[in-house]
Amino acid sequence: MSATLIPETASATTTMRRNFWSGVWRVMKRKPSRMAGVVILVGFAFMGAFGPMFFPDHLPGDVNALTKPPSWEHWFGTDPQGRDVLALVITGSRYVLLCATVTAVITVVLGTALGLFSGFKRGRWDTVLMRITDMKLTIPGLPLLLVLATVWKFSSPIQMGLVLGLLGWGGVARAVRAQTLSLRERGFIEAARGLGLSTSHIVGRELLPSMAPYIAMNMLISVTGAVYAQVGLFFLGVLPYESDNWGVMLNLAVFQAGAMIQPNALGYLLAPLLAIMLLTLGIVLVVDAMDEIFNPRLREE
Amino acid sequence: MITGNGIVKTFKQRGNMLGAREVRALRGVDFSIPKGGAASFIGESGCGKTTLGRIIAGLETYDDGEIVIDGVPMSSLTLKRRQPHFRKIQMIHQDPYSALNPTRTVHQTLRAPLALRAKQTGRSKAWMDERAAEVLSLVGLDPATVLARYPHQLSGGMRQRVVIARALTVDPEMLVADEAVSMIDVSLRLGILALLKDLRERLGVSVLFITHDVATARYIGDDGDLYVIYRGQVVERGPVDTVIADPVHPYTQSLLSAIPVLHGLELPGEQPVVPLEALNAGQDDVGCLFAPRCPFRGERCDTERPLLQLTEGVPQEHACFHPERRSVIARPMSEV
Amino acid sequence: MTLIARRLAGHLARGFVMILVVATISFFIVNNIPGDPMAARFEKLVEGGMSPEAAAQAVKVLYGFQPDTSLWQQYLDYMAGLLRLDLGESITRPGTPVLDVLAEKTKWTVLPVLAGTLLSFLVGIILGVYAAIKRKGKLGDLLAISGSLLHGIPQYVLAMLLVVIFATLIPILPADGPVDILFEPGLNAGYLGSLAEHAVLPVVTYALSAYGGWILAMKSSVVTVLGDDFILASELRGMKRSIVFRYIARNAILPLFTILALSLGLLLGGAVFIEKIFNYPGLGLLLIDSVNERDYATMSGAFLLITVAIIIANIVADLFYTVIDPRVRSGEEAA
Amino acid sequence: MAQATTGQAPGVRVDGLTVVYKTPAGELPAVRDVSLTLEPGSITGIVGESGSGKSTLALSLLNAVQPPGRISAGSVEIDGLGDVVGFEGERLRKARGAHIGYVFQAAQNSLNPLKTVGKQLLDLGRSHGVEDRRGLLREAQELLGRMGLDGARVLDSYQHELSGGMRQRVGIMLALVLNAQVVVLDEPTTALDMITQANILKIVREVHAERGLTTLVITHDIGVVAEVADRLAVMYGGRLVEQGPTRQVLGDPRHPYTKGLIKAIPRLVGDIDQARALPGRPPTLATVPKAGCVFRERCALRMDICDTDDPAAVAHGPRIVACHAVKVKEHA
Amino acid sequence: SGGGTTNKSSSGGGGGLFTTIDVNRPGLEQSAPANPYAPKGNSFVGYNAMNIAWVKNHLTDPNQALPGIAASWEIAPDNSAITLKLQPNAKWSDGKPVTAEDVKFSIGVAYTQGSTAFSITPGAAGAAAEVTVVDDATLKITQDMANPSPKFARGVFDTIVLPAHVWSSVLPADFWDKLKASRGDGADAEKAREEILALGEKVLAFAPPKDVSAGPFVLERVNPGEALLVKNKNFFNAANVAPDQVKFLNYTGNEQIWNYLTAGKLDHSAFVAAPTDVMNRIKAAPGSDVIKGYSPVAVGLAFNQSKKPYDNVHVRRGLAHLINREEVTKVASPEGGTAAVTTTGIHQKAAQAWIPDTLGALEPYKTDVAKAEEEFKTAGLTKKDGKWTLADGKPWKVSMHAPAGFSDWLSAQENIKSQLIKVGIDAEVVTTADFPLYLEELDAGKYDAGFWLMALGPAPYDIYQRLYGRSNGWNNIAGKVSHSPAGKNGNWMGGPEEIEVDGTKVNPGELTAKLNSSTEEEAKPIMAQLAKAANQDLPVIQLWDYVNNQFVNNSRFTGWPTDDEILRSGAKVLLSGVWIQTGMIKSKS
Ligand SMILES: Nc1ncnc2c1ncn2[C@@H]1O[C@H](COP(=O)(O)OP(=O)(O)OP(=O)(O)O)[C@@H](O)[C@H]1O
Ligand SMILES: Nc1ncnc2c1ncn2[C@@H]1O[C@H](COP(=O)(O)OP(=O)(O)OP(=O)(O)O)[C@@H](O)[C@H]1O
Ligand SMILES: [Mg+2]
Ligand SMILES: [Mg+2]
Repeated sequence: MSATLIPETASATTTMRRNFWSGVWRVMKRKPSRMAGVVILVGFAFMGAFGPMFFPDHLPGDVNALTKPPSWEHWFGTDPQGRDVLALVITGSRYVLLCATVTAVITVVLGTALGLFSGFKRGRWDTVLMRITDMKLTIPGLPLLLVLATVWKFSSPIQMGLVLGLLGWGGVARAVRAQTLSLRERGFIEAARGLGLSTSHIVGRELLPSMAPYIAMNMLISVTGAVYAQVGLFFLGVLPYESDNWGVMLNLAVFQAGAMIQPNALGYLLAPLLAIMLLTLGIVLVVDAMDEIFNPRLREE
Repeated sequence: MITGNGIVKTFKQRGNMLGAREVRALRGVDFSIPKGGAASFIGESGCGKTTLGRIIAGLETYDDGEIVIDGVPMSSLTLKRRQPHFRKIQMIHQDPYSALNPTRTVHQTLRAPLALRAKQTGRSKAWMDERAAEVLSLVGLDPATVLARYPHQLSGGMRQRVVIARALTVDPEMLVADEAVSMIDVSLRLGILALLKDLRERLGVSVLFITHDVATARYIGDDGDLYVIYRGQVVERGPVDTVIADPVHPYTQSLLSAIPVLHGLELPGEQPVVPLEALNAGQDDVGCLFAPRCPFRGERCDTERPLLQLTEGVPQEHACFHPERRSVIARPMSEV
Repeated sequence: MTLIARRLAGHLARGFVMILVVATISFFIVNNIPGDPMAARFEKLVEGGMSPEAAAQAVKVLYGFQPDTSLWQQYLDYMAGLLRLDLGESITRPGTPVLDVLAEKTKWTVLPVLAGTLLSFLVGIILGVYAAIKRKGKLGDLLAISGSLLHGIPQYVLAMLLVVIFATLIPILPADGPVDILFEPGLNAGYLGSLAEHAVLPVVTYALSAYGGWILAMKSSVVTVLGDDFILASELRGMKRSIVFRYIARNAILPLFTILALSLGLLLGGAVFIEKIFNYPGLGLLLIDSVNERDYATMSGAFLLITVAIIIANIVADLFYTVIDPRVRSGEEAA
Repeated sequence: MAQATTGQAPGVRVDGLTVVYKTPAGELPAVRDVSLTLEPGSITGIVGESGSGKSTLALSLLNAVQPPGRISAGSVEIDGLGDVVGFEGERLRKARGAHIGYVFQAAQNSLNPLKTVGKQLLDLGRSHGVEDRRGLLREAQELLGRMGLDGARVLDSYQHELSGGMRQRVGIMLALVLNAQVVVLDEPTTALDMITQANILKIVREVHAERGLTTLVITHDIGVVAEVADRLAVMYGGRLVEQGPTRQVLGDPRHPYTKGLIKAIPRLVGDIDQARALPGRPPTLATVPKAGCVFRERCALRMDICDTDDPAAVAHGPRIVACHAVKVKEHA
Repeated sequence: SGGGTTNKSSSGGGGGLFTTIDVNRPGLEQSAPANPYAPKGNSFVGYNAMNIAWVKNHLTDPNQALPGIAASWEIAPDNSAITLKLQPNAKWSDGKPVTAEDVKFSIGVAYTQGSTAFSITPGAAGAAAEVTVVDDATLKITQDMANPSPKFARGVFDTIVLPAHVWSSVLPADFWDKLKASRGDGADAEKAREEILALGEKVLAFAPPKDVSAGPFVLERVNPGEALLVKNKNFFNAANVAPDQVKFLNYTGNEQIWNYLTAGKLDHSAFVAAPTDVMNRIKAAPGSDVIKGYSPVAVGLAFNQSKKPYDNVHVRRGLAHLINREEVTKVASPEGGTAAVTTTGIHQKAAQAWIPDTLGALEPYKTDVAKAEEEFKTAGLTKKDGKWTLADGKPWKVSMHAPAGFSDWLSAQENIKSQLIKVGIDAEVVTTADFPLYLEELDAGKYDAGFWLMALGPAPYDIYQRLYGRSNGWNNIAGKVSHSPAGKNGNWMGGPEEIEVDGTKVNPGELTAKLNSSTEEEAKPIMAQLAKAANQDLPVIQLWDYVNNQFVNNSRFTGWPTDDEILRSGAKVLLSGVWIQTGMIKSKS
């Protein structure tokens, strides 16, 4: 009897897992825009991970084709060094996306952990943590970054992401705490406590999955936030120059190539702008599906 | 056997800087529920029923008093050590919709406590699955169809059964059912009540029933005690049928009088006590807590607080200076 | 209104602590900044043809007052100054208190931010109501998606696009500073007109970048309120549509006012990009410039002011809620 | 028991009413072919479980079914007003409140949280062209006083300052203040505790009698109906399966569902073990059978015909029952 | 956009509004004072602030100038004194005459700022010793001959003349006594110097209630972002001043100027780097023109010779052979510079004047991969898998530094990187947040290689000071030269103390110091020696020589100078102001 039961339940969990993915598939299929969003995001992920491999470490420049408008050869034209703008966008995506990923991970992990802890423990810890969070939220991010940029050399995307992440967890922590507090009041958390289930089970298996859509959404949103912030800082030119980066491209396009004045460099300006907008679009479209993916009821409807 | 002595609970709502507001939810409650027995708490909204239930289930701390579970006084243990004892007491929530995690299937929901148990007792995974099926069958659900479902795919009644099944996974000694049927369709209520009754009989689980509805209390445990709670104090306590038939506390009487009469099947009671106006929290320093609303108030009531006690000629304990039996509940037509 | 007074007192106390904390942070960050204003000026002079020796001396004149006191002493002085609302003197503007500099710059940030935010707020909530009512239809979807998208696009991207389109390709609007010098300042049509003309692009950028957010917020707020029982109840009591609409609007807008106050506070600091791109001499530009010029005093002053704005916005938002929402007013927390 | 005193109360005749909701599975009826007469000056009670269509039916009386629902067939004739189903726009709006008062299911939250009761009352008056604002306020205060409340204070309160019972009374006041003669109360006592419930029921009964109303009380709790209603209708799966004078229906239920329901109520006295649970569970909009009797899945008396034919509501004297088995028994 | 102007005066050569921009000073501020010394002050030298005279960019003579407040001057043959004759009818805009006392007062103020000729540092080269008012319009200034400088006059010319009657409060009555005291040694002198420096702060912070100008214009008002100046009727040459009004736009960045220029908004602007396409558009704007002049500056890639492998001259030479300077210039600064022909440390034009005979004999370091590889091999570098590695087999990466925001330098380095990578040398470009930090880190020896401004003419000492001065270990204090080893006292270049030139060992630092006191003729052979030394030792690879471009527009005003020796630019002086006040600029209509 028991011998037959084991494989059965094992397969039950796999079916369940398969059900989850087929549910996700269903949710995605529900609106074509979501599929488009997924395609875009997958595209960006691919671009960041593998894109640079298709190009030499150092992009060759053509001295005879400096700052050229788009053509068949160069879809978005060339930069003032005669390099292909599209290639620059692709190789530059790694920095941007890596940084954004680091930011998102830190924001979400830190924010979620603190929010959960605070909401779950309540009492003194909660008060202290939330005071800190309030303070953090009060300190304006961008100006702080500007001031920080004078002391800190953001020498790698990881470091940059680290700083952005450390600056960004406040909102998530606050929201996760609120969610935790409200979920805490739900019977199922209390029941789990009454059954003597461990805190790690309660947090990991009961609370987190219920907040998953929320956390996932925050993750995606902090990706866009990180992209904007770093690209913006590079654009302002307050960060040290980094040859492969969208923000640097924008900065150079405007302040070096004069893209706002002469159409030849417009491609140089528009390419990173388009990349940013496309990424935003992808994220907006996918965020739209988050709720339905993580909520079994909506998923299967 | 679970007993409580003088349980006191005061909620301090943290106000802004200028002092806290206190809510005295329980003011020294004694209770005792024998193994396999039953007890019911009734009282109007806000009287502290849920708070007491949660304290008994170990989900809430208490400020004073003692709870003894199977002879072990809880005050002698650290908070952590109390847990295994309190685990014997499981709470069934009022709202089966929120009592189950919407992101987890019934299987997952049952598995978690079973896994814990399996770990403690060194049992196998197979046992877990067996046991899951077993508890589901116990509550009258078909494991095959229910296990893989999410809560939203179940009806309210089924959900409440799953909640009970989940409580059964830890082999509890007592179930605390806090208005366990009030959110369930009328035609299904009795099914759940019958299940609880059945579990009492078959598994020897004692049931603590918290409700507005005295009739359901009677259904679950007509051999148990009925506790009438008023503003955190037990004002009358005795065997269910006695209290229902011959209430002596004016509060119990108005509570019972408020139960609608099924005209056509029943006739109104002989001496109904007019239902009271809604409770407005009043002073609580001196005198009988109920005095401000009491139609039979005497002078003493304003200066002295009556304690729960037995008096001569009254079979149940009560906290009233003027106990008087009144037959307030409706009588069946057939008896007339 | 003791509740309000009590809340205000609490807020002020907390805000005060907050300001001290931020001031401390910025003091220590700023004191760790490598590269000092001396070197910056030194090289400028040398470039300008001065001999290095002479340049060194000239620089010493400018920064001769650099205190030799310990960091700790400097910190205490700084904090003591703060308490007297003294932020020190701007380094690149000898003799000018930082506070005066901030005062002059603030108006150029506040006006367009205020105009842009209010504009976007108005347009956004109207479209938001529309999006909520039509949420099941294509149009509602379109509004929501376009709202999210606009909400998502960074300000500087919008600003650049607007400059490219309206100042470069079809040069019909200025993008260089706040006003044309040829008009004498004052209440004359020319000056005001010029002010308005120059404000169009920045204001539109603020408005565009914010209005998506308002649509989304208003939409979700209206949808929530529409689901509230009292709306249906009012209809069933036969209330006039206009009155019911007012009920919906008032209840839906309420939470948005809080966001409005907060975002006004935040925008003071967020104006960096727009001011940079449109050469608006406000706080954001001041911050960038002082960062570039290593004008410590101004830098931390601007940073502090931006923080204070946010703190004040927080307080205003909260008090506003207290005043307008009877549930909070009577001490009970709103859900 | 309250009786109509004035005689001017209008009667209401619901005829063949069907209300459908649009769902992913198509338009499904939540109320199907319901006919019901509210005698002038009487209190009629409708009992039914969650999802049986009570609220939908109640809303239909005001032609206020919310999208995605709509009334697809039938009529609601109100004396002195006409068929409400055909009403639209201003005419419909004026009928609501002025002729038909509605006490909302969740009366707890039926007030605008940002306005005092008095202000909302004035808004209501303005909506219905009441000139005499003083008179309106006086009337409201009187009504509230009648229900045991301090009228002036209540009018000056916000929703959150009132307790559940008080809010419910305010809801009743707002339904009556414009002199509506037909009043619909949807679950007036749900979420209130025993004592408050008893008070509200008492008020409903008294106000009904004093003002000479035609009242419809909707509830899932048979006790509530038994307490107040003259006539009782039992709803199941969108159908009225049985109706008749309260005492008769309770004392001698005909329909197997009514019987089961009454049996399933534990009682305070008598043999507790007589209580019997009803097997099965109530249908939802999606699981209501398309053809045949809605109750057959749970019915002990199920016959072949039940699977195919929807039993018609047949009158037996003052009582109407829709059951094949009952008919068979009568014929037998 | 015209309209709404407020103004009155319309004398002179035709009238009209002149629009220009001060690229050296971002952020016009409303509240800033009309104080030429305030870092953000609203003083526009050449317009509403006058120098004693306007220094020119002569190829070899640092003391050439156009008249300013001084109408003429006489320099003593031994360079020990200069006698100034003031403009006979110079007046302040408030009608008071400009007197020799005003000038003396201004010199006093200049002392507090420690400007070149008026340094209070004991022993400073070219410092003034005595200021004597000869009569109302004549002034004599003598040089402290303890450590004389050939460009003493230049230092005097650069003095801004202030209205003493407005500014009198900034200097105490006993100022000149104090100054005298400060010249000595000991504690009293030290104290006096400190007091004078403290006065400097007061000067910087001084805010005259309104602008009192001796120049062609007076400040009318400032907006955030724009300043308006109107003609000064009392200006001595007012009759020949063409515009009625001058509008200063605010400088916020190069791209903004491109924008103005392509729109034809500016009548004149100093040069800002612009990419070719933008340049073409600027030139295409109606009336737009670029006039070119000599600018005694060049830029080079400087090495930290204490770092391997740059300690080896062959490596430096190899790199010089690899870097195509033409291409670098084309990418980075097509308009603003001409590719360096040789790496002498002198601007090509000045080099032709100083050392015409030597030039031809110098190695030009033409691009030649073969030669480069030979040099590398000589240096012990090896090529593995197409990549050059260090002698010890470790990888070699040429790491070039530049301050962020210096777009032409960055472009150049990116291009050099490309060129090097093409031939198998790994390279990278690293930026530093800003220029001050860049200099600080460069100075601290943190970089392998970075861009370095050099050839700062016209004074020969200044030219070589950049190569063989403090940054290479030689400190010249009060005429005494000492050498610090690499890594000490700001010696980040770490070059050898002696270089063999034509068979003899020379000490380039000492030679450079000698230039500070030699006449033009004495200087020439020394220059030749230094040029050879620099060319063979290559502490810096000279990349391009700057060109002094000025953007002008002929649509509203004409008469722009065409000759090569435009005025000196780069200091605070606004060239167009000087052109206008001399009457050179004419209104078109
Ligand atoms: N966490 C809490 N914080 C503050 N006060 C509380 C808390 N929980 C309960 N109370 C207060 O304690 C009193 C008793 O509450 P409790 O929930 O036990 O009543 P109840 O009898 O269960 O009422 P109901 O019938 O409405 O469920 C009430 O006045 C309630 O407001
Ligand atoms: N907006 C809607 N869309 C789809 N189905 C609906 C909607 N509103 C109600 N229904 C369905 O119509 C049926 C009747 O609903 P109704 O609210 O009338 O029931 P009820 O008897 O009032 O129940 P309750 O006791 O829960 O109030 C239910 O099955 C419900 O699911
Ligand atoms: Mg409770
Ligand atoms: Mg309902």
